[in-house]
Amino acid sequence: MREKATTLYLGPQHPGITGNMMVRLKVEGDTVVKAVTEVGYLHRAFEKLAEQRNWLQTFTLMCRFCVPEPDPVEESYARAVETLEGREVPERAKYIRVLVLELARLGSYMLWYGGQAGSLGLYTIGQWSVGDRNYILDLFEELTGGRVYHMYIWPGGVRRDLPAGFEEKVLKTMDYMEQRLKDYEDLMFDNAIFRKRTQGVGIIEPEKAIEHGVVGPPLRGCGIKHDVRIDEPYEVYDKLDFEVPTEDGCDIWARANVRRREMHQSIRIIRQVIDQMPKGEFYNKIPNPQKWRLPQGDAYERTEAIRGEVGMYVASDGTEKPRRVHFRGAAYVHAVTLLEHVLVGENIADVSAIMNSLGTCPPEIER
Amino acid sequence: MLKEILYYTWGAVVSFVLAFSVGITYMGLNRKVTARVQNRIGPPWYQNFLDVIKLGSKKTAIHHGVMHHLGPAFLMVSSVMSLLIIPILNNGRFYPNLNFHGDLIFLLYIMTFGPLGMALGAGQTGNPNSAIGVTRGLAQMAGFEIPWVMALVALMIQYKTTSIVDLMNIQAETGRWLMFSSPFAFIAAIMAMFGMFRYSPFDIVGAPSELASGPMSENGGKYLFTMMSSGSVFAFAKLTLYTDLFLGGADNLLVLVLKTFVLYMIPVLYGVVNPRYRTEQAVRWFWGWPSFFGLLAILQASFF
Amino acid sequence: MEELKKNIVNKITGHFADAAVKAYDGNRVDFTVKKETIPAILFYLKDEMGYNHLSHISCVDWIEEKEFELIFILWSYTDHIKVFVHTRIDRENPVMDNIDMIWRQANTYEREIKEMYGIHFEGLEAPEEFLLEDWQDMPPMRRDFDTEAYARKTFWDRREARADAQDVRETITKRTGEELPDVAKKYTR
Amino acid sequence: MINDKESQKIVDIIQNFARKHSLWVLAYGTGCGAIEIPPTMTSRYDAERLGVRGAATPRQADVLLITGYLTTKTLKRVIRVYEQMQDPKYVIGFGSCTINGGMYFDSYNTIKALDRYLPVDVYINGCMPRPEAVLKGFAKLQELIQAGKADGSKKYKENLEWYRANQKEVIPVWRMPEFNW
Repeated sequence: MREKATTLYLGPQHPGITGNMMVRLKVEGDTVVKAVTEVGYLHRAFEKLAEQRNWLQTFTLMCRFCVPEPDPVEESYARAVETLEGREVPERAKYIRVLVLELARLGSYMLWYGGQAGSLGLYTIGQWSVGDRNYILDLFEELTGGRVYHMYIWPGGVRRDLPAGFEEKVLKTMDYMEQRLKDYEDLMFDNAIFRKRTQGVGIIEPEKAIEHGVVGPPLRGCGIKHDVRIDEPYEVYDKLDFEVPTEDGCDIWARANVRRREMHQSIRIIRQVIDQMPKGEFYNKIPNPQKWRLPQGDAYERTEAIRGEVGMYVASDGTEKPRRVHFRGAAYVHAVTLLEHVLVGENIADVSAIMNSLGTCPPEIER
Repeated sequence: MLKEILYYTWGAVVSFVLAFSVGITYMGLNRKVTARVQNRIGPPWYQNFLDVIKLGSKKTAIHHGVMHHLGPAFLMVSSVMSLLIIPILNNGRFYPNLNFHGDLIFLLYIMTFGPLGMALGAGQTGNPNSAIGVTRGLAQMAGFEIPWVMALVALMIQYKTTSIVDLMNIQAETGRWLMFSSPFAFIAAIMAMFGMFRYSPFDIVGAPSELASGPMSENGGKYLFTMMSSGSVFAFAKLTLYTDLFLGGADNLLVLVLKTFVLYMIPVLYGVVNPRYRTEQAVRWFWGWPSFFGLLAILQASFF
Repeated sequence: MEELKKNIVNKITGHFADAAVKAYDGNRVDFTVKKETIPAILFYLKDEMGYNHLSHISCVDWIEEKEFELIFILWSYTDHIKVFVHTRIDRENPVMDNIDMIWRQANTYEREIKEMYGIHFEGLEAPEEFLLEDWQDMPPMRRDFDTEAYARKTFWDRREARADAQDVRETITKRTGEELPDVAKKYTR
Repeated sequence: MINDKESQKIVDIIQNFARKHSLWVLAYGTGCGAIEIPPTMTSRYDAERLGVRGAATPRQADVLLITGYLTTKTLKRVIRVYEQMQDPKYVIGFGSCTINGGMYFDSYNTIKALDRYLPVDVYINGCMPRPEAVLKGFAKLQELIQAGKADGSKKYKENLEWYRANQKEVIPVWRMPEFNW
C-alpha cells in the first residue's frame, strides 16, 4: 500500500518558524496527522559554561537564554542567588525591577503582535508594532545601555539608578503606546478574517493544559487563572493593583485576547510603579566577585514572562562557582510535548499561527 | 504579406515592452504604497526593475527535470498570448493585436494554461512546499474562475458577442461603460480579481509563513526572473482586459495607465489591512457572494 | 501557610517512611527520598495532595560523592506551596524510573537529562537525540567533561584579539595620528 | 559584440548596480542576532528602502545572514543552505561570536571562527549589533559589490577542499551530498 502522508519539514530554514527549530509534520491533504519537534539548533551549553564561571560572570550569560525577553531570566537568577545567600534587596531596586520587567513584557508583546499577525499574513501590524517597540528599546538603552541584552537586574539590586527625568519619559512613552495599542486592536481584533482564522483553532482543553504543564497566557486562555505574579508574588507585585485577565476560548483567539488585555495591565502597573517609586539605595553591594562564595544549598525562583513562568534552579557547593544553574523555560514545555499534541488534526496553514500563540522560543528550550 | 508579418511582430514586441515596464512599475508602486501604509518610506518605485535585472543576471544551476525548466516558460507563454489577444487601446489605435471573434472564450482557456504548466513544473521539483502550493493554487483557481466565467458569460449573453473589440465598440457607441450597464457582472469580476492577483487575503499560494514561497520554492535566479516578468506582463494584461470590458477602454496610453492603476489599487489596498484566508475559506468566499453576483448578472443579461 | 506546610509534611512522612524532611522559611518544603519511592511519591502528591503542576526537573552531578542528584519541583495551584523532592542515584550505574505518564512534559526533561548526564530512564519512549547531533564524547554536562579542552581540540583556538582586524588599527592611527607599533604592523594589510 | 571587453564592462556595471541595490536576505535566523532583524526591516530603520528584502527559500536569496554563534548542528544546515543558493551569493557574519567565538569561546557546541567553514564577505561586530550597524554592514557589502570585490562564492568554489576538510572536522557524521549545487 502506498503511504498517503507527506512529510513536510517546517524549518529550520522557514519563514514561518519562530526561530531556529524544526517541526517535522506528517500531512494528509491539508491536515497534520503527526508532528515531531526537533530542537537543538541553538544549544550553546550555557549551563555548562555557567559552571566554569563565577557567580557574577554567570549573570552575563543569563540574559542570552531567551532572546526576545531577557529580563525575566535575569530576574529569576538574581532572585535565586539572593534567596540562596539571604541577601536583602533595597526597596527602590525592587520597584525598578518591576518597572524593567513590565517594560520588557510590553516590548515582547509588541514583537509577539508582529509574529502573530505576520503568521496569518497581516504584515501591517508587524511593521507598526515592531517599529513602535523601538521606543521601549530606547528607554532601555537610556537606562541600561543595551537595546536587547540589558544585563541590568543582578544579584543585590540593579546595576544603575534611574537617570534624571527617566520617569517622565516612561510616562510619555506609555501615553503614546496606549494610543497605538488602540490602532493595533482596531486592525487586528476587529478584522473578520482574523477572527475566522483564529477562533476554534489550536484548541487546548483545560484538563490537557494542566496535564501538559501549560503556563502563562495559553493557560489563562483556557480560563485557569494562574500567574506567578499573584500566586507567588515576587518583588513588589503584592503592593500593586492589577488584574490577571482570563478567557474561556482555549483557542488562538482567546490567547491573543489574553495578551491584548495584559498589555493594558502592564501599562497600568508601570504607571503605579512610577507613582510609588521610593527614594533610597538601589544596590546592596556584593563582595569581591572573585571571592564571593555562596552557602551550600539550592534555590528555585520563578518569574512570569510573556510565555509563562520561567524559573531558575541554582545549586551551590560553597565555592565561588555555581555547581548547577538550570533554567526552566516556558517554551521548554510548550514547544515540545504540547506542540506535538496540539498540532495533530490542525490545518498546515495554522501551524505557524499556533506556534506563535504558544510562544515557542527556541533559545529558551536549548539554552 | 511580409510587411504585414513584420508589422504584427513589431506590434507584439512593442506591446510586450509596454506591458513589462508598466507591470513592473506597478509592482514597485505596490511596494511603495504598502510601505507608506506601514509607516515606512519604502523602496524607490524602480526597485522591481533592479530586482528583475539582478535575478536575470544570477547564475542559475538548478536542475529538477524538463518540466521544471518548462514551468516558467509556460507561464510566460500564457501571459504573452493573453497580452496579444487583449486590445490595448480603443479602435486599434495601438499596434495591432491578434483579436478575433471568440477571443473572449479563448482567453478563458489561455489564462489558466500558464498556472497549469507551472503546476506541472512545480510538481517535478519534489519539494513538498511546491506540491502543496500547487494544489492550493488550483483550488483557488477553481474558486475564482466561477464568478469570473459567470461575469463573462453574462456579457456574452447580454451583448450577443464573444469578441472583446465588439464589446469595446458597443461602449464607445453608446457612451456607457459596461460597469454601469451590467453592474452585477462588474461586481462579480472585480471580486474574482482579488483571487487573480493573489494579494492578501488570497495570497494562499505562496504564503510565506506556511509554505515558504509555494510553487516558487525551488525557483531562483533566471526562473524567478521569468516568473516575475511574466507576472508583471500578465498583471498588465488582466488590468487592460478589465479596462476594455468594463471601463470603456482607453483612447490613449495615459488614460489606460490611469484606469489600470486605479483598478490595481483595489486588491492592493484591500490586501494591506487583511490577513489571509485558509484555502477552503477562500474557495467558500468565491463561491458565496461573487458567484451570487455572477448569477444575478446572468439573470439580468437573460431577462432584461 | 505554616499549617498547610505542616499538613503536607505529616501526610508525606506518614505515607512514606523513608522521606526525610528539610524545613525552609516561606512557601518551600523539601523531601529527600530513595529513588524507588519517586514515582509513588509524585503520584501521591499529584493525585491526593493537588500538586498537579510539575515546574521543574533538575539534575546535579555530585562527582565527589559519586552520585547524581535529581530534583523534582512541584507546585500546587490551590495551596501555593513549592515542594522539592530530592533523590540521589549511583553515578556508576545511573538508572531511574520514568515518570512521563504522570506529567507529559517530564518526557522532555528526561530526554535532556539522559543526553546531558547519561542517566537511563527505564521505559522512556522518545527519539535518541535531543539537543546534540552525532555526539561521540561523554555526556557533556558531567563534571569530568572539560568543555574548554574539547573546544580547543575540536575548533580552532580563539584568535588573538584583533589579529585579523581588517583596518581597525589603521583607522585608529589615522584618527589619532600615532605611529603603528611594530607588533601591530605585522597584522595590518 | 557581446563578448568583447568594452561591452562586458558596461554589462558588469549594470549588473553590479542591480545586484548592489537588490539584496534578498534569506529568512533564516541562525542565532540570537535574528532579534535585531525585525527592527531593521520594519518602520524605524526600514532596510527595504536600500533594496534589502527577505527571501523565503535559499534558491531565491542573495545574502546569507549568519546571525550569531553557529552550533555544529546548525552549521550542517547552513552549509546545505549556502550551497543551494545561486551565484552570486554573499555571507554576512553577524555579531562577535562569528568572528572568534565571543562569549562562547569555551563552549563545546559552537564553532569559533565562521570563515573557516564559509567564505564571509562582511563581518558586523557587536553583541548584538544595533540595527544601525546592520545597515552599515549592508552598505559595506554594497560597496564591495560595486567594486566587484564581494567574491566569496568564487573563493568557496576554488578552495572547496579546504573548506570541506574544515567542515568535516567539526561535523563528525557527514550525511550530505558532496556537491549541492
